Amino acid sequence: MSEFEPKIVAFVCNWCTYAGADLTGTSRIKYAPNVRMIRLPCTGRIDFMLLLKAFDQGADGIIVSGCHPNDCHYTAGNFHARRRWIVFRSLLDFLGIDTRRVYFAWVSAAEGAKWAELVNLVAEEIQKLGPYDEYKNLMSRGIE
Amino acid sequence: MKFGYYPGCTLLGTAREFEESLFAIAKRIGLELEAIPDWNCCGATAAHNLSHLLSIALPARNLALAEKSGMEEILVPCSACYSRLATARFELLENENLRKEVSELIEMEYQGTARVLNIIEGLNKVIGDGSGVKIQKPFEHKVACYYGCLLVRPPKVVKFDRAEDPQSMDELLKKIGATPIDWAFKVECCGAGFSVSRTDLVAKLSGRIIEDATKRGAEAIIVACPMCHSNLDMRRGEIEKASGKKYSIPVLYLTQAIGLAMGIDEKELGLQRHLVPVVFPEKPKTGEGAQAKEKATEAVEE
Amino acid sequence: MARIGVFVCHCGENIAGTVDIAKVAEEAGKIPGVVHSVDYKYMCSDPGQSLIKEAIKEKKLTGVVVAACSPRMHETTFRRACAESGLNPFLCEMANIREQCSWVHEKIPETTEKAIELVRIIVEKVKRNKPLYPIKVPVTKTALVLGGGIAGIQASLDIANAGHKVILVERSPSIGGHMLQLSETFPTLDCSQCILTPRMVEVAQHPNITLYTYSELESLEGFIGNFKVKIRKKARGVDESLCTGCGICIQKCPQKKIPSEFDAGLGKRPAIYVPCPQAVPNKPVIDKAHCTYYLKGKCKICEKFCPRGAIKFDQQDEIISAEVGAIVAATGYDILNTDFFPEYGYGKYPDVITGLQFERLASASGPTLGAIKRPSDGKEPETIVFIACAGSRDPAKGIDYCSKICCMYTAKHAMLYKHKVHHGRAYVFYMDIRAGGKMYEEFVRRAIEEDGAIYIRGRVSRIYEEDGKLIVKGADTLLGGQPIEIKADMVVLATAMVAHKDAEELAQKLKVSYDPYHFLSEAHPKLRPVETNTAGIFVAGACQAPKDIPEAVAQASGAASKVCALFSSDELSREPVIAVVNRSAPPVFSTCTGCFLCEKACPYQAIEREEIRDRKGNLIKVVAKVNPGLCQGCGTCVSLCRVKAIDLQGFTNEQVYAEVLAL
Amino acid sequence: MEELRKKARELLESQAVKVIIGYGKGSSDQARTVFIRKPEAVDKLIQDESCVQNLAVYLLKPEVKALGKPAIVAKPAVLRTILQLASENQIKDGELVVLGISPDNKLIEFPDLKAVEDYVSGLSFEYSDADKALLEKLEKMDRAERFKFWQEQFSKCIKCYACRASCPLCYCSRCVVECNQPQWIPVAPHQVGNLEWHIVRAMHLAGRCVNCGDCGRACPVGIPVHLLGEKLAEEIFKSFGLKSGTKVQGEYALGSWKLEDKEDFIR
Repeated sequence: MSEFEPKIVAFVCNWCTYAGADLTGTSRIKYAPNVRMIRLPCTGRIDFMLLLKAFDQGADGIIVSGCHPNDCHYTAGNFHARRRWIVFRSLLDFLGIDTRRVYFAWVSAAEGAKWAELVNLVAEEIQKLGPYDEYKNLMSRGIE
Repeated sequence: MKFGYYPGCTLLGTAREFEESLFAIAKRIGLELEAIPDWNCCGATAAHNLSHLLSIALPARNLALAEKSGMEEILVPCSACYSRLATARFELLENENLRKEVSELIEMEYQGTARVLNIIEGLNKVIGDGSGVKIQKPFEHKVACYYGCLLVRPPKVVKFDRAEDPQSMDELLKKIGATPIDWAFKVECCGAGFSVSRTDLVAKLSGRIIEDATKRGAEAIIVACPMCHSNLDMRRGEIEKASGKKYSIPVLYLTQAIGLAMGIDEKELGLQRHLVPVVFPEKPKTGEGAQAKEKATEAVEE
Repeated sequence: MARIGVFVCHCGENIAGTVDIAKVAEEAGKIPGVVHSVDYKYMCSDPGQSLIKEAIKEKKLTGVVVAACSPRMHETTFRRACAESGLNPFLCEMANIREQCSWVHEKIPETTEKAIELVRIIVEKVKRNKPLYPIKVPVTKTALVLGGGIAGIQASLDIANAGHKVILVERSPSIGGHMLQLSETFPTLDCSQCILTPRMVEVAQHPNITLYTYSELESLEGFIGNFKVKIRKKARGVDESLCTGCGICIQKCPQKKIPSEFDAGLGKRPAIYVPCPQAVPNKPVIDKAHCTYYLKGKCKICEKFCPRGAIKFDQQDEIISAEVGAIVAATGYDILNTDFFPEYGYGKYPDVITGLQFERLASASGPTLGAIKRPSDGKEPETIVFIACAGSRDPAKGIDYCSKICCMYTAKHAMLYKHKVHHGRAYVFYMDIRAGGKMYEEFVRRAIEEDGAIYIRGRVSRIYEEDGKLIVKGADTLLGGQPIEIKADMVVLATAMVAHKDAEELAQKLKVSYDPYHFLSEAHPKLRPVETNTAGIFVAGACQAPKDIPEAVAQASGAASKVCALFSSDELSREPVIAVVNRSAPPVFSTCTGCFLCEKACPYQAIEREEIRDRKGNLIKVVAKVNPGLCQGCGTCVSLCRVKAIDLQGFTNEQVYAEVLAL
Repeated sequence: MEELRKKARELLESQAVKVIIGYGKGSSDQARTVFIRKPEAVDKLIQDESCVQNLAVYLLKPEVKALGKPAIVAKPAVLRTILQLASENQIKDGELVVLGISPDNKLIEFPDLKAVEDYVSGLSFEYSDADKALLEKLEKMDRAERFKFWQEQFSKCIKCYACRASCPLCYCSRCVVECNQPQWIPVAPHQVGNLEWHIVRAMHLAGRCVNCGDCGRACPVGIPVHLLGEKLAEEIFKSFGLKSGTKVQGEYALGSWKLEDKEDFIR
């Protein structure tokens, strides 16, 4: 592999991060094109299974992002999400899954620049880590 | 009970009687004080005017040393030292970057487990419920409790008592038989910041404190701060010169007042070090033997 | 089989400048299920929309994907276009290839690749979209107004005058609120009672308004358009239907030394009382905490003298149930607890009073009949010091905010004092003068320039008594920070306005959010100032934040117009993006296991319990059910549900899963 | 043991309950479950170290429910399960009789579930020494080693779902693995499917699992699946101060939140 281009999947809430990423666009701030966004109403809606499925689909890095605490459009969805992530991260780490590849962030509707910085940072870091072969290899191994 | 102990420079110098009286009562109420090994200047007065970092790093080193030797509570009798240590602790816990910067500077980590107690807090922990202290000669005087500026301020840092109308020393003094007066100068400025450069201001500011205490019938001013003490006691001459009045009201550290109530010898409490003699006005004989006799003894000793 | 149409927009050069549009359209056409894929310069233009509408008909499309700007920009536009062509609008989605693609990347092949993938993701979603229909909720056209101060009165009258029923609940024995206590009002100095009492009478006589005084909200259930409330009507000890308000009982009551709440403690009242002569309703209540009969078991003098036999000592609290469609919270404010500033000696020195107490002193109906007299000895004060920001703008003590009205009423107080005591001296200590408002700045200037109030910019550090005078120590920060000392006869504190002590409890009953100071929160600080984040509940007046009379009235009218708008149709229509719990054929009925762990997680308390019974009425199981009126569609419950029994319409598991699999 | 049999006989004779769910002698060294419906059969009940299974797993089974009101022999882990099931609205006060067995094999009677809660609050629950050692060993490994360890374990998984069947909290009417629209988890014993199955199970039990250890014991190929529950219970207690199965109205860690929950991992 000459030049590894990481595949990054972002799960974002509609009201803050998706709007923030729109602002990145209207502000014409450039960032790495490797990211694919999945829009959900709220971080509370982001099922942990979706993250696993993204790895299944060959994602090298994942971004999960929503409203800052107290900014949630639904008042508390992000607080529920935060708890879920604390537990989920702990489990992934215990199973030896590379949690460095899962980025959690609060990006508000006003933080267009932060969104661009975040994507660039993730792209750069995942570039350094290389493709997530460990997980991808599991896909190719069927019944042994 | 055992506390870590930070004497600071004043308690070894001009306020030697503060330490003497503290030690005198400590050993009688079962309070063990262990000085922080290799303690250094708290940085009061000068450091925070020159360098914010230095003003935090100096006390931080003391805190870190205390923590290293396993102290959880450090008694800091001098209000100025207390203020510096408490401020440093507050800022270090609030600001992670500062904590890193300071820990590099002092080459030690401070986790925040070692906490700072002022003299009232410390004594309250030991004798606050009235037990553990044997009152031999109740301190039956009208007293003006003078807290000064640093003990209760700023409230978000010290989180101690009501900043504008503190009560804790009054409560403690009631326990030894004293009657605290209600007055408005509890936390007024004594002029300590100008104690060297503008003694005329000190005379004016401290003078008003003494005037009000006297006018409201106090027989003694009780302090918890060496700076307050030196201004109210040592500057008495200048105060009198500025106001043209004579004031005989003595100024005692609260540890001295407690010591007297416990029947400890005046010398042990360092009363002789004061410039204003510790003399209380003769009480009209009420026929209550004990009280009258106590006053009599005191008079003789003077 | 899905028949999806993909419409790729150039947005002029905005998208086409960096993305190879033709390639996107071509690749989109290859996605299974896509039967139509075209591009156009401006999809949102009329001809662009026509392209979509025609294709829906001609190609019998079952779904539409518009690859263009952000759905936050034009989703509504394209969904409407689809609807006009007979396609359910929720079968249309947008792929955001502008804000999140062409505008943020360079003109490189990867950008086009990304655009194609974004389209693929949305196509896979749309294949699984289901037609959705707006949710209809019936509306009960009665409003509940909580609080009978000026805001509550205004809101009630506005709604009632629009022809809707109103239930007005006031906690104290009379409506009128704090405004009734005021002497004159700034900046016109018209008498507060003179302008307010006609409104109070109007409320009492309005055929559309049911007034419950001495009553409180007990509980609230339900949702917008369909609230069920319980109101506790506290026992007055007086039968209102019999009482004529003659007032004999009040005169005869032997207990006369109770500090009057209405006079802010400066006057006295008996145990059976009306707060003031203008009270509405003019029916007394018995103060059980002070009445000799309730305390000692005998007296009953009022009962003996009542010509109508209206005194009912055994009256019990009554719970009144009602159904309402909307609620206006107008519960007002309190003034700061007086032990907040011991340095000012409030409570210790009788001549240190609050602004509200000064209002009563200055009021013609007050305890001194409008003469300015010190509470301690009844003497006319020669010097009064007014302290603005007494508690407000003091972050060290926890009240960060500005109470907003104090600058104005302090100027008014100084003015009223000078009008009554011409030779008197009025000093005002202030931090800043905030006189933003029509004729406000002019009013303050008048107090200073014409009436000679002496304004000192600085804080007061301490007040103490010496030789019968109040020594006010402060600083004049305009004159080089000089300490200043004033010997005053009276001190008036412009005490901070704070939320009611039980505002938090009220907020929890209403399930609306509140700020750290316990003021009720509006839904948006700028654009939705009278709504709360609970649909159907509105705020008016100082329960939301400190405000003066004109602002409170304006907000009340705003809230009233929102209520009227809500009542303008018989049904409410809501976006169908809500959660639903699945239902299936017996014997399963629903895969919901009834663990109800979702119940507590729901931020809107939208999860209810439904009992499933067989034909004989035997309980088979209890399962969750989402109340479509309350659910806002966050989907927190969906991620929580282990059996996947709850799903979110518009973002179903199937849809989102397909999106991920399209990556 | 005699105490228990006596109580069981009383309950059956007085018709207070219809069935006693308890332990009887098994064919191996592990006791098996018995359902005693007649007073004369109570002597089949045993109570000793061989009784390890979490009997609460039967409480929600329709076949067992059909027998009528049960009494259940409940060692501490079962008591916690009962509390957890109560806080999940699966059982209510009065629907069963709890015959508590203290850690030193004494019978404890509970008038209601609140009494169970009070009793449980006084107990301490420790992981077994073997589990503690293994947890410690795993935590000391670096991430890649841990990954390897679990992959080796999961590669043995045959998706028999014995872990699920043995779990009293796996009572879903349709398990998520059986959902096929969408098919969240590949059903075949595929490496990824196996990993995802165990992640899903652990997440679904996070904040609910009472660490009875039955899933680990039930696994025919010896995967220590119960460690996942133990690890997450630790994390949840450390992060949120919550412990499942200790309250009749317990707070579900993933269904609640606090403003001060940690977020040092969120940018």
